[in-house]
Amino acid sequence: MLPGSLWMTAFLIGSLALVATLAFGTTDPLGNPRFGLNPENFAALAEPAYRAVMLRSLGYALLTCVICLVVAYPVAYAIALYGGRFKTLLIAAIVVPFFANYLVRMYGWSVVLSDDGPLLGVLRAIGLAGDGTRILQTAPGVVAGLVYGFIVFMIIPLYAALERMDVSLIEAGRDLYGGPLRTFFHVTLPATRQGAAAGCVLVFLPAMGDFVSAQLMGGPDQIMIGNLIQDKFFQGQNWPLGSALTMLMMAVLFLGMLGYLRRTRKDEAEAVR
Amino acid sequence: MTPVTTTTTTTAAGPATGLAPAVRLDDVCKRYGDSHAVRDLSLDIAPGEFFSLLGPSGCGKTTSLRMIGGFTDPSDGAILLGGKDVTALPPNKRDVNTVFQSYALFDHLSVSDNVAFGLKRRGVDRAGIRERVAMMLERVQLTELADRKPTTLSGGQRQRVALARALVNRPQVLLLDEPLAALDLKLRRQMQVELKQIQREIGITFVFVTHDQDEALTMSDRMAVLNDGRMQQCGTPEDVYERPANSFVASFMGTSNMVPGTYRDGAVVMDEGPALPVGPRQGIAENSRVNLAIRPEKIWLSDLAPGMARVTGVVRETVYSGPTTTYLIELTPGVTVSVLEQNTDRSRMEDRWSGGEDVEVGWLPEHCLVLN
Amino acid sequence: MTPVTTTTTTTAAGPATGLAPAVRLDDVCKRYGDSHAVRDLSLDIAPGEFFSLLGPSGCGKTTSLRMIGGFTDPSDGAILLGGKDVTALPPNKRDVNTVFQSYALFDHLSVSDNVAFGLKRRGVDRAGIRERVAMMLERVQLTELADRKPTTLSGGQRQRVALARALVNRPQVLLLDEPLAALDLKLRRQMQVELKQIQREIGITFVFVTHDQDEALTMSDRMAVLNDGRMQQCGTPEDVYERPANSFVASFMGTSNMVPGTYRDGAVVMDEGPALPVGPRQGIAENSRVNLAIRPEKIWLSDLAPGMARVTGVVRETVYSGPTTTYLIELTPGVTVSVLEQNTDRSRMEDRWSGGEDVEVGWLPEHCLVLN
Amino acid sequence: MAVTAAFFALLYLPIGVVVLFSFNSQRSLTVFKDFSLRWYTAFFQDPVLLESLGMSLRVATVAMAGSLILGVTLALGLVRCRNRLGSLAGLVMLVPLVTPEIVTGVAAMLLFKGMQIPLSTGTVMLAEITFSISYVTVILRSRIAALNPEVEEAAMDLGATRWQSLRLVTLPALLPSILASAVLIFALVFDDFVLAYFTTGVDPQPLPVRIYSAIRFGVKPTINAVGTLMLVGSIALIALALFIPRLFGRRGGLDLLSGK
Amino acid sequence: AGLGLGAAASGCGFTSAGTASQEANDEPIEMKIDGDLVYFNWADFVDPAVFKGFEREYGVKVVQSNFDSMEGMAAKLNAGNRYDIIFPTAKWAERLVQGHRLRRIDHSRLRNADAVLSRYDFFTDPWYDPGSRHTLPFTMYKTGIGWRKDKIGDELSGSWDDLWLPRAMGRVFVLDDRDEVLGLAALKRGLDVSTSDEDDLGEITATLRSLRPHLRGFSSNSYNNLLTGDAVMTQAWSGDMAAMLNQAKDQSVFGFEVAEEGAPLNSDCYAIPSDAPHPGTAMLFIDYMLRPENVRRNIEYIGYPMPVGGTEDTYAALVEPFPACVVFSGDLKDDLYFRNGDDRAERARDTAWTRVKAS
Ligand SMILES: Nc1ncnc2c1ncn2[C@@H]1O[C@H](COP(=O)(O)OP(=O)(O)OP(=O)(O)O)[C@@H](O)[C@H]1O
Ligand SMILES: Nc1ncnc2c1ncn2[C@@H]1O[C@H](COP(=O)(O)OP(=O)(O)OP(=O)(O)O)[C@@H](O)[C@H]1O
Ligand SMILES: [Mg+2]
Ligand SMILES: [Mg+2]
Repeated sequence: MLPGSLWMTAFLIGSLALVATLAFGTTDPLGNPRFGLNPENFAALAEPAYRAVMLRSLGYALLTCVICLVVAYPVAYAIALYGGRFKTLLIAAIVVPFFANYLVRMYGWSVVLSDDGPLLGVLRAIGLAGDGTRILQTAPGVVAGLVYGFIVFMIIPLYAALERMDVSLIEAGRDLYGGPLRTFFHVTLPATRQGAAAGCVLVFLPAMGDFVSAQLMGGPDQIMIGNLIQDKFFQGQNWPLGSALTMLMMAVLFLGMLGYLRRTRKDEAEAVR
Repeated sequence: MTPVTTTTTTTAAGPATGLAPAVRLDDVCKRYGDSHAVRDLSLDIAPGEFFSLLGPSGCGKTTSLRMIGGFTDPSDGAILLGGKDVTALPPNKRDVNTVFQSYALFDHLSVSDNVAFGLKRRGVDRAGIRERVAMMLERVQLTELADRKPTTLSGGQRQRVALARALVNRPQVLLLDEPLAALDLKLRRQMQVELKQIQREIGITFVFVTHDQDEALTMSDRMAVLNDGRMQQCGTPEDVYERPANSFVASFMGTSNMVPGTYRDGAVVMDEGPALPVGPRQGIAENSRVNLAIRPEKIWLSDLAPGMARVTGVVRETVYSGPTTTYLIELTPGVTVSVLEQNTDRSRMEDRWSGGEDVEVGWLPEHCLVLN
Repeated sequence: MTPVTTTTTTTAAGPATGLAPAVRLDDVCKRYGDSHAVRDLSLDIAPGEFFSLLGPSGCGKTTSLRMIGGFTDPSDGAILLGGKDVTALPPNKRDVNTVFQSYALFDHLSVSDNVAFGLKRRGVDRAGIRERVAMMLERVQLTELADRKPTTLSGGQRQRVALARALVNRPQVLLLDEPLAALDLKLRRQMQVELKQIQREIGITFVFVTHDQDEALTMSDRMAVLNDGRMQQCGTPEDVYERPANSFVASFMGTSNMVPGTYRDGAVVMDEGPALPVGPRQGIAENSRVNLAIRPEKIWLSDLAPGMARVTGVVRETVYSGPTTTYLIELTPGVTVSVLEQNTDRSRMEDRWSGGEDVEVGWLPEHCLVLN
Repeated sequence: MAVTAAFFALLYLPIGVVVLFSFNSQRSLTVFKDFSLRWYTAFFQDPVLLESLGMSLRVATVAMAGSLILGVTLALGLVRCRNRLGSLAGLVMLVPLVTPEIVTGVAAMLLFKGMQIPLSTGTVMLAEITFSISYVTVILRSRIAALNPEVEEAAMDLGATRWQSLRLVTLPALLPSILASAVLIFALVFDDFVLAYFTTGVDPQPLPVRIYSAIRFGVKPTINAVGTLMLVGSIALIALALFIPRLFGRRGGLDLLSGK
Repeated sequence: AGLGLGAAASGCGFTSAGTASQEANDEPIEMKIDGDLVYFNWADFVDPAVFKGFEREYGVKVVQSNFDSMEGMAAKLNAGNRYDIIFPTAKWAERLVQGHRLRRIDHSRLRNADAVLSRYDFFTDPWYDPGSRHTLPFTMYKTGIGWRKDKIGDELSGSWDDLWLPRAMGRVFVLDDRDEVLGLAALKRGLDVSTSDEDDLGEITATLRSLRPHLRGFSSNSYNNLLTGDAVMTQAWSGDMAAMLNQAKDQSVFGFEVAEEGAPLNSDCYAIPSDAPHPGTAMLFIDYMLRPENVRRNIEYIGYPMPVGGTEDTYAALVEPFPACVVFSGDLKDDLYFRNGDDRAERARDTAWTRVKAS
């Protein structure tokens, strides 16, 4: 236990501390970081462009969460309640592709979404899309990419929650004069809210930091915070500013996480009281 | 097991009242694929009755209850509630409520919101809801806990919430699927008393599923014993325990001693022992092989009365268990009966046998059952 | 509850034998922080005894057992096995084995490998292992299942594996921590019989933990009742049930009716009722407030004998439960006793009371307990 | 139901596209001409890609072994050590799971430089091990917590020493989870590019890093072939991970993936 | 603790790795095999056959790594990775030269250096490497506009204004590259391509903002976008356009022009880091790469012209449909190169780029 945890702690804390320190530094022309106490990078974050991108990323990540929830719920529900003995197989079928190389998957998805890709082809054929319609390099394209990238993180916790849920809860809802829809909204959904919350966190975090989706499927108006961070590290050699951006993003994520932890703590505390 | 004997009334009619039965099952069947979960079940349950469905695991108790509640559609037959055919209605349209085995409480709602759930769905106004919920919580002694979440309650409290949630809707019939199965013995006894008391006070018909014979015997007004999807017997606890319709019911309802022998001249002749008078029995052929069944508490060990069947045996084992002592007595080699004796009088008990003594046992002929 | 009364032998000596006791606890204490799990426990368990530790949840049963097994170190006192002080030895050096409540089977090993585990650790040669495992499996009727994995077994079978795994090592003492708690009632009864039978055949000392009074009464040679870390009483089942040392034991061991009154002149005078003769009692002050405790099965409803204490009461409720019927009888307003009567004789029973009748009840003075 | 069907269709479509075009006889990525193995041949004749493949396999193997050893001991320690330090360590464990990859990559590189460790295959392995430990630990912790502590006591009761009971009872009981997480780690590390990108030295680069460089500047069909091969490999491995617990007669390897 | 650790790290580890004294860098490199070649370049930028030939001829292995940006390359060098041969752009070559990070390359020792220097005298004393002491040019290229003739017509006006063409609206890509994008606006407005003047940058940003509605994206994968039809017009490097030709089903639908206001110019260089483990092999490799037959092969493979006398016809033939791709020696002018600025200048340009890209 000891060597493992010492190494982990040193490595993680050390490396994150380095990022934090670097955010106050500068670089030499060759990109070597110079440490210092230089608030300039954080001052630079005041640039309205960053706020716009940060807000956009938040928006995309939230939208991704919502879409994932709306799509994943029926899928998880169908599998958990009607999957019978194929349950495990079906869930495995969902999970397995997500362990294929992320880049290859996203690249394949971008081909599917491309102007003369199969998806638009089908949509045009059934008249849902006109000739000029396109998905790539639009906001829906980026969100579609994020959804494709991370939906599995929504399905698994939802499935687990639905699977664990006592089916007689639904029956109790019906028994107490609820129609099918009311029972869903008043009983099933609240009973699985923890799964949904866990799923949202698991989707939100990586979606917020992602840069591949915006790179492959976004246009000029779809730049996300991840792309800017990547730019700072890969172009213009501005690691300190990149670090500062990273700190900003982590602060935003951390606030979100804190809220989530609070909630689950509270739920747990209630459960044991 | 053997099918229903002819002595049982197939449509088990409730006590003769002028009212329509609260629940009537009319030749109800439920098939799953090739197998029958419930076959030709007909049953009348009178308003205000505490009616139990009893039987071993898989005999179709839950299925029957679910058909009454509307969660499972019968393959055949009709279900009437208060004289009205409800066979085709969904659960939310039936005037019955269910207490589920798992309680199925809504963990995201407080106790009072759980109880209010059904009233809200039926559009009762807010003041009405508040009042009825408060009254109900009072009755089940949960007023203190009204704002707690169900996850923070004990098993007994959870059960009371489930009960309140169902009863507050004042259904015609309350269905209970083994509501006590999850509780430990002590709590269970306590809950049995409470449940019975509430039923008596409120006067609603209870249909109660259990696989515990003691529970069914102590709580029910009437009960039906099921096996393998078929009704075996329906009647009061005494009917069922003292006059079982067939050997399945006899052995399912508590311990029975079985003494093999040959039926001859109004007596069962043991293979290597005496003839035990049982009186004339209908439906038993002369000279046929039979089992004489007799309950351990019906065998006497002392003060034998005249007219009793008597046999001598050897005391093989004595098991003291506080209020009672059980003796294992070997009548002939291989035929052992257990005899239950209440420890009424310690002075008598103390000089009882510890094993090996000869003893004379006896019973009244009317207490024994002759089974093919 | 009240502490140990002076009438109890504090070092509960086993039956007088020349041998060293199989287990001796010498003033053993276990503290967790400020709280005591076990206090000053002294106990001798004779070789070959079936000894039970009984008590409510949290009274320190498991802790005591774990100290004997070596899984928990006592804070104070000494533990001797077969006369040898083992207080400081780890579990693997003690000649005792444990059957855990969860069975704690090794799921990745087959049944026979589970059973062989202890022998392998002790370096028994392969042939010896094979033979002893086979014999043991034979004894617990698991030979057929030798190659199965424990996960595929039923609860009863798993329990037998756990038993075999411990017994094959021929320990001096076998410790069992509520081995039956997880089973349902029916299986539990069956397992009780099997367990007792195996113990009798093998002759190993069993130390058996349970919180079920019936179980302890029917199975034990001797038993100790614990409460709140202290021993309350130690003796045979009859000692403990019929002559409880204090009111805790009296109420913990089954139902007791408590009749409040004043002790005067060798009788308990009920507040608004007659004086109930109980004979002279040591340690009870004249004119003190007492409870008269009497077991439901010790109260007679008919054929009252001379010398009995007699009271009249009103039958308030009759609960039929097959072998027995319980009557609730109100003696004076607010004082109700329950009376258990074996349903020996149906003809008598049928014309018994259904409620409201006056009735005379009686009991032998020596059956009642006077408790402060 | 319709949603589920559509979901599965869309889930597999992109993967299907990659696989399909890997068999295209033409260079085109939009028009499928004829079936051909030309890009596979090209891959197997490209020493650079093959070297990268070898490198990836080596890194994944070592990272798997290393993170297993450390992760298992860590998980055992964490479950048993219930004090404040333990819960702190448990929290640290979650950091890599919630930090954007690009940050961990940069941070790792900076750290190596700060410690004056030259980047090499070794540093890739070290970094991958560090970040994989979290997965192993998170997966195993819940398993260990679910293990009945009485089982280890039973082993000691039957004469096993502490170490023997760990070796003979606890580890075998964890074996399915250990194997499953091993496979999982292998697949994750094998597919990782961000961390690897930042920490590789002058040795041949791991395959995903090469794929990334290629995708940024336009995809050559060879990459489709490589992608297909990696896909098949990963899927086989993950399927194995999911079904390993089954081999041991236990349900649900799936909760492995959710880490719960 | 974190801060302390960071500071400690800066104390020990972050001094530039591989800095060597000027004298050490000036020491002549003996051209001989001193180990396998550790090669670091853009992915797929040398014909594999050429590598094979080198390995066969000299009996060494080529250990390949790739970068996907100059910053990535620098990061690896800074991290202490030791390569024998790297290929920086002009701007980065200057930084490396000024940081004393490159070994001196003695042209007299290279048999084939003459073909470069005698024909392209720009490279005898380029701005980024006075006296060409540390580098030799590898490729050169211009930035122009590629378009689809079948979608928006055969002829364009030959100005950066073409990007604003209404008929291409919404289907235009520009490179995902700070200098190139700022540069095109600067050229359009007649400003210095490397300007960091606040007013200039303000003007540039405004210009580019007006372009944004026309854009479909920033992408360095420009020729692919043209191929797939996602783009009808794109800012593109000449070499990429040339490389596209052999992937096109119908070459005639593509066009490439360089703007009359001026086209940014760039070149990649051969360079040997000062901490190269096998500089001798690297010298041999440069010399081998400069052999005309290898140059021709590489030209055909990657589509970029190389400043080696005698190979011009090969390139001209290759880019016959895109004559604008050809870089003549007369095209090589200092002011068309992106130049390094000081720290403040770089930051100003960076901010401008962020505004353009992210607004
Ligand atoms: N959905 C179903 N599909 C197939 N068979 C079923 C289904 N539900 C119940 N059965 C079968 O019907 C029979 C009766 O089941 P039921 O649940 O009513 O038994 P039960 O008496 O409630 O038993 P228990 O005491 O175990 O709850 C069983 O054999 C069961 O296997
Ligand atoms: N590890 C421990 N740390 C602190 N307190 C403990 C610990 N183990 C037991 N206790 C306390 O010691 C007391 C006795 O516990 P023990 O487990 O022996 O009870 P028990 O009689 O076995 O109860 P049960 O019937 O519930 O198993 C309890 O109050 C318990 O809370
Ligand atoms: Mg049931
Ligand atoms: Mg215990």
